[in-house]
Amino acid sequence: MAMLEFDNVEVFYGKVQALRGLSLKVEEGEIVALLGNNGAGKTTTLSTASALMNPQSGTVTFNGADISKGKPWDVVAAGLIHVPEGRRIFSTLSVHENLLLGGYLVKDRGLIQKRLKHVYELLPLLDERKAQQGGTLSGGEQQMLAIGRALIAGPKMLMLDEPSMGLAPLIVAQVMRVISDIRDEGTTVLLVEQNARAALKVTDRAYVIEEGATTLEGNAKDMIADPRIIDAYLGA
Amino acid sequence: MSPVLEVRDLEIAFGGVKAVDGLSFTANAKEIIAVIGPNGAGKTSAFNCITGFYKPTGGSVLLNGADITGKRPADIAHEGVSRTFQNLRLFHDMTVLDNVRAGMHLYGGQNFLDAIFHTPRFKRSEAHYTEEAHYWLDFVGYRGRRGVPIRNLSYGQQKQVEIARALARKAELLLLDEPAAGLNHSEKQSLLELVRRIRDLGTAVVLIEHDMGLVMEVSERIVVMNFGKEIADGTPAEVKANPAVIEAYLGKDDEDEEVPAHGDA
Amino acid sequence: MNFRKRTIGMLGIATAVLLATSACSGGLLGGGGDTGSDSGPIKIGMIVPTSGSSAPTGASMANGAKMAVDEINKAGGVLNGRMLELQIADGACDAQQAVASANKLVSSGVVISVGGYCSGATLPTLPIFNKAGVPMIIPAANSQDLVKEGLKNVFLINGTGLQQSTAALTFIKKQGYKSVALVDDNTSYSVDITTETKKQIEADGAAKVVLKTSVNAGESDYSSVVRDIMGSNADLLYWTGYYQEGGLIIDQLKKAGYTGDIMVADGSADPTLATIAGAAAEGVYATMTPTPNTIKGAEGWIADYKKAYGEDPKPYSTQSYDAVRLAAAAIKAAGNTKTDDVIAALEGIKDFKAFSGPLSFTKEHTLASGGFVILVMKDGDFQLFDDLQ
Amino acid sequence: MTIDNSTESIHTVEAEAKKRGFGAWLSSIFENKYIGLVALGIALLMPFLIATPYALNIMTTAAIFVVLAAGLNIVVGYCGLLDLGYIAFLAVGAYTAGIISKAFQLPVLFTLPAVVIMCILAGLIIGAPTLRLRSDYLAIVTLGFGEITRITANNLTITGGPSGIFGIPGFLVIGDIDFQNPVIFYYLTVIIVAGLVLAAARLGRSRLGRAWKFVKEDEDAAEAMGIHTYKVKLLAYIFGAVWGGFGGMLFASHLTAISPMSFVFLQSALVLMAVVLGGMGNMKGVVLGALAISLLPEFLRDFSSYRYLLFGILLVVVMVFRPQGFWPPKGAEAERTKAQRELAAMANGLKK
Amino acid sequence: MDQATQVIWDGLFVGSFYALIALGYSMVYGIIKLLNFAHGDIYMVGAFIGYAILTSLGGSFQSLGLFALIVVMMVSMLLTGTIGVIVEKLAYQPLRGAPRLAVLITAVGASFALEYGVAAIASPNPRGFPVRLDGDFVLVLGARVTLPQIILMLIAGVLMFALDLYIRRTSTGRAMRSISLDMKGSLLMGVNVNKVISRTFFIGSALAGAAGVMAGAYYGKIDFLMGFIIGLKAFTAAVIGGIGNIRGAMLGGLVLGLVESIGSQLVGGQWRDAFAFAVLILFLTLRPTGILGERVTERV
Repeated sequence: MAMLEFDNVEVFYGKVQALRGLSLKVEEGEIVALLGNNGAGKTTTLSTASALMNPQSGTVTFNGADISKGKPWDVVAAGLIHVPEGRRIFSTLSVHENLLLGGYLVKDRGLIQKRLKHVYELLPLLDERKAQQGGTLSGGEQQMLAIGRALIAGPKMLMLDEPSMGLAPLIVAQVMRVISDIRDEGTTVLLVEQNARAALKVTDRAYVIEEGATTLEGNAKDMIADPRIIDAYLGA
Repeated sequence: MSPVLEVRDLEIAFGGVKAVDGLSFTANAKEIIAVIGPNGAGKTSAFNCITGFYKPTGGSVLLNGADITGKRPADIAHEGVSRTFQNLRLFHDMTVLDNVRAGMHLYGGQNFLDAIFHTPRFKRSEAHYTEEAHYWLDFVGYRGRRGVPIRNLSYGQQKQVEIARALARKAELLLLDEPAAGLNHSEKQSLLELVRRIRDLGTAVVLIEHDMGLVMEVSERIVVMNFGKEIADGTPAEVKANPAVIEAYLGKDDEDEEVPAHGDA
Repeated sequence: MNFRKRTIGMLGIATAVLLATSACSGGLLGGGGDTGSDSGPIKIGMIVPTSGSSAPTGASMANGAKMAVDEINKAGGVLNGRMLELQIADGACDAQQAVASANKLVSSGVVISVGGYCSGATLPTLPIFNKAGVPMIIPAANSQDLVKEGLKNVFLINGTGLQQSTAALTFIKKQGYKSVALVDDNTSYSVDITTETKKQIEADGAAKVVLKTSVNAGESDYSSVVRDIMGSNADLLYWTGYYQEGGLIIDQLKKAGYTGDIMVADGSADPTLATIAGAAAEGVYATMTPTPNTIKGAEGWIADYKKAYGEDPKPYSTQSYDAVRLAAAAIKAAGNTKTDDVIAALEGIKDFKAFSGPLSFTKEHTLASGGFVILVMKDGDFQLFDDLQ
Repeated sequence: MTIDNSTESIHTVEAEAKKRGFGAWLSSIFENKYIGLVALGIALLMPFLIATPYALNIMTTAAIFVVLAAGLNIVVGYCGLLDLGYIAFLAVGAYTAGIISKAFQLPVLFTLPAVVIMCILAGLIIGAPTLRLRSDYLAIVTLGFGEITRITANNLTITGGPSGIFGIPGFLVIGDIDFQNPVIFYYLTVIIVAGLVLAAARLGRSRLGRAWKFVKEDEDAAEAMGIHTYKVKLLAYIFGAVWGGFGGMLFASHLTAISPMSFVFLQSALVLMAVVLGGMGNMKGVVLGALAISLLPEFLRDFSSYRYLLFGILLVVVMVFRPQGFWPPKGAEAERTKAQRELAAMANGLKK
Repeated sequence: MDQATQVIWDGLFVGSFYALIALGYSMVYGIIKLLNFAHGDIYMVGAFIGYAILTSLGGSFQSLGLFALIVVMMVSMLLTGTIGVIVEKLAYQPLRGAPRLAVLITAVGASFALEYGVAAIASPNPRGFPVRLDGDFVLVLGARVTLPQIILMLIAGVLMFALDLYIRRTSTGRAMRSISLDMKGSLLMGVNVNKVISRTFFIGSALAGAAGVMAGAYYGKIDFLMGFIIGLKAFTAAVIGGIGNIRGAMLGGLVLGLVESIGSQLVGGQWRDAFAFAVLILFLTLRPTGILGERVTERV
């Protein structure tokens, strides 16, 4: 059984259809990339998975449970954590408070402390800036904070939306390294990227979305070489 | 004859961080200039300085030789500058035609008394607005419905409407902020052709764009920015060959695949 | 198509409005006031506030009027057994509402009006009743402005601000107060009294006005005015607003250690003043027309009132009671309900037995004798202190 | 020259298209006008059905309320500026009309120029320093101005203090026709109101009206199109003020007495409610909203002390089921046939 | 000099009431950007609930004085809090995502319903509050200060301090702040936004209810329209402080109290409110975000 599964999902923004019968699967332990152009439906896919939007038709299941009519907090409680596009750091809250919010649904204080310690080890720069307001961090630091915040929630699966956006190449590389580390610790990852090559380097499998539906699916290594990718996605 | 747009040592800082730090370039009539650079390089900030949304902290912007630095956006629009926005800034509850009519605000041709009494002058000017709106929608190749609110349109159509609105201003200088973002391959091709037709109207076009293929193909000159600084300015061929550009823009060592610098340009 | 539906909807709404309005007024084409009819019940109109902050007073006035109507009807009505019919309309102490109500009463064919509490809301109703030929006996509102226009149909049965000020001055001189603070609530009625009192005190010269200021109604904290009064070292405060704020000011003033005396005008001469101010209200004087509590032999009346409405009568219950009785008397005297005859009858009234004493009108249609007396608060209720005779 | 010729030729084509008359565009325009006329017709017929002073009074009051709602709709509905002190303009208009007409014993109509000037001034005074504020702050500042206006009226001698001004002369007398007669005054009010509503609706469909809507939707984008957002907002304020002033003039004339009690915050809230309830930005909806808000409490009069309770509950219920108001702006515009578009394109081609 | 300290003390005292009510305005605004016009009426309802409890208990409670009052205040807080939540559920929640002005109308509607609902149940007559806090004053630096005043200000201070701690230290408090910054972001943290909004209404309404009971006990009079003007004042105070900002609301309340007090001294009672609003307008034109409000940088 796939961990996250979309089956023929249709989503509308008002009258505009964003997803047109999208289907995909992410197996436990995998790291999967979701590629596509601006406006192709990548972010909508993640928003649907995290129940920010509910589909008109089709089903979304996470660990076998139907979440297509669920609420965002139920999805978070189930362990599916979404790191949104643009990071959405709470700007006037401190770094520490941002992290604590990640553990909003975790009732066990000891567990939160343990995870905090782990995140501060994994991302030491956050430890240094603990008391600083989130809004004062640089773009890369904010991205790390967003990922750290998601880890406090204890994700079974992490969905990252364009983590490399607006970051200098060196920082992008760092972020990608952190993502690999997270996967190595056993967390399933769904990665949305516009930057196809960077994404394909760290992922196992990939889907290409065009106009609200998946048009290509395959092994990351094959896809790098697939000319159709260039065609469909890079628009040669 | 002075260039349509001349940017000299432009600078803008936000809380000590210089988003644009010494940008200089010119754009002439019937010329297409591209401003490129990685995300966060300061391109949009530069656009906002030129169009008056930000007050530059240094340097100057000249339009046809006249200093327009630090004027209000509306005044700069009056001077003859038109623009589009990075994330579509259309009037969503209004119709396609009304959105294009926004670009014609400066045409005038009627006052409030005309409007209240529906004078012939008013009717003439409204008819004129409508003709123009249809004309520019046709010009950008918009084929959708025109009496419906913007929110019913697809992304590509909205992009077209935004360009039509900017064109309706009949400005001497047109700034396009990422016009190709979100477009599919064929839409990009028509955009390319559209930008050329706009240039042929006699307009100076400056565009920010990520799609290298399009940039290399359409632009006469390219200005490259990184971390607020201008690192190169030249023809597409010159820029492509510039090692500083390759290093800063595409990343060091094996990060060169970061941004697809493909294409045949 | 959508548009069609809307059109139909719109027409539907319009029709509904139409039907509802015509149902309300009950008349097609020119169903104007029919003041002159000489059979069926005699309609008496009364505008009092039944919503807004003065609603309690409005209710007590309505009760007083109802009581009089019941009594008269029980005794066989007037003009050969025609019954009185009381129509009460909300004035909300708001000009616009009062005008709407006045028109409503005129439309329903009232022949005489016995309402009017807030002067500000009563003023704009004058021309409406005037034009419709409806005589007005105004029981409570007493601003000078009401009679300034010299309208023939307007009669005040409450002492005017001027008369009340005269009473206040008499009392001030009698008690020997030297410095007086005047505080109003910035409404027309209240400012009328402070302005007149100030004029009279200054003309007389026996005392000095050390403070004249206003407060805003509807608040709880009046520490600012308390400070002003304390600072003015007045030995008498004369409050001319209503009891709601009056009670608060008196309480707060006493808490701040004020040792001077306090007097209130008729708008505050209500036992509720003591409910609000508590012990602080003890010993507060009031300029007021006589009320059942202060009149010997009115105990029976009070008992009847209590029995009928389950509460004590308020000051203006009697005024409205008298207004209805006066109206009936005038109609009886006129022999019909024609405007001019009723007005003439009212002008001819001599020593009508009202609670406030024998009642007759001056040329200006105000009370010939204001009949103001001084009450004092004792054990939570006002009692007669000085009849100023 | 070519330009004129070409547009003219298009007009002839349009005229021909009109004769065929089944296009969505033409029919919708036709129905648009139709609906306004139906409403006006009903308003004009009402006195033939019910001519009691009470009915005439509440209908006149409702009509005056419609003008206020139309004026506020310019400010809130078109331009998106939240104004919680709109009643101040009614006060300025009413007091100007009342003071001048009483002092010089002039018919109220003759105070019109003064009313308009005073309202423009009031609009400038209130608008100029505050229009740069964000909407919520603008709301409280306008509320403050509304209260200041009322308090000032309450404390000045010229405005008659708390008693206000009474005995205001009639609206106009020509020979034997006294416009103060309730029926005549009702007709006069309806005609003036209809004119003002039409004018406001037409403004909304003009260049200025579009500019207001652009500013409401996206100030930055509007600026980029060369629209001076500040000037345009100030204009919305001034137009709103003038409409309020007309309302005030009718109000003073109708009641013949005005006092500060009529200009409390609650009144501002009621006008705003009419606009939102009807459908912000759509003049027809706003008229409907104004009628509902001004007539509903009258219909609820029989519930006496419960009427505001019912009124409150009704407001909540209506908004819960129809948050965009009864009749929001439609958003769609007439489109032309392809043939017309091609012709237009040709005409433009000629011009280039 | 004496007069001056008196002016300041009076201003601060009434300001602490404004502050307590302004908090509810500010919290609700911060989270759902709603000007909750019914908030002042919750204060009124609080006073009436206190009244109802005290009168139904008869005379026995009154001798207990302050302690009894605090217990009654807590019960009233619980009930007004619940009423606040119910109002939110019925009148505001169905309109989430609707145009902001639509919600404003339901707020006015709810305000009418509360006012006239109470008038219908309890009659429109003003009531004398059964328990009164009386006490002689002492002169402190020339200002008359009474024990009840100090007690009430202490209670207000404790409530505000507790709220400040709650907002700053607890996870719900953090969630409230995060929602006011970014609703969508908060959803992704697993914050049940509906629950947190309910809780915000509960706390804001409870504080207003507490203020209502306190006002009843101190001023001695309650009536069904008592919430209207103080509601407007509290709204003004919240804006002065920087709407959406908790500490700003407290500060704004005190500042408004002072401005009014000073204004009445300078320009006379009849002009006091005009003065207060003029100061407000001047202040907002100079500093559009209020005392503690965040500066909003213009973005394109």
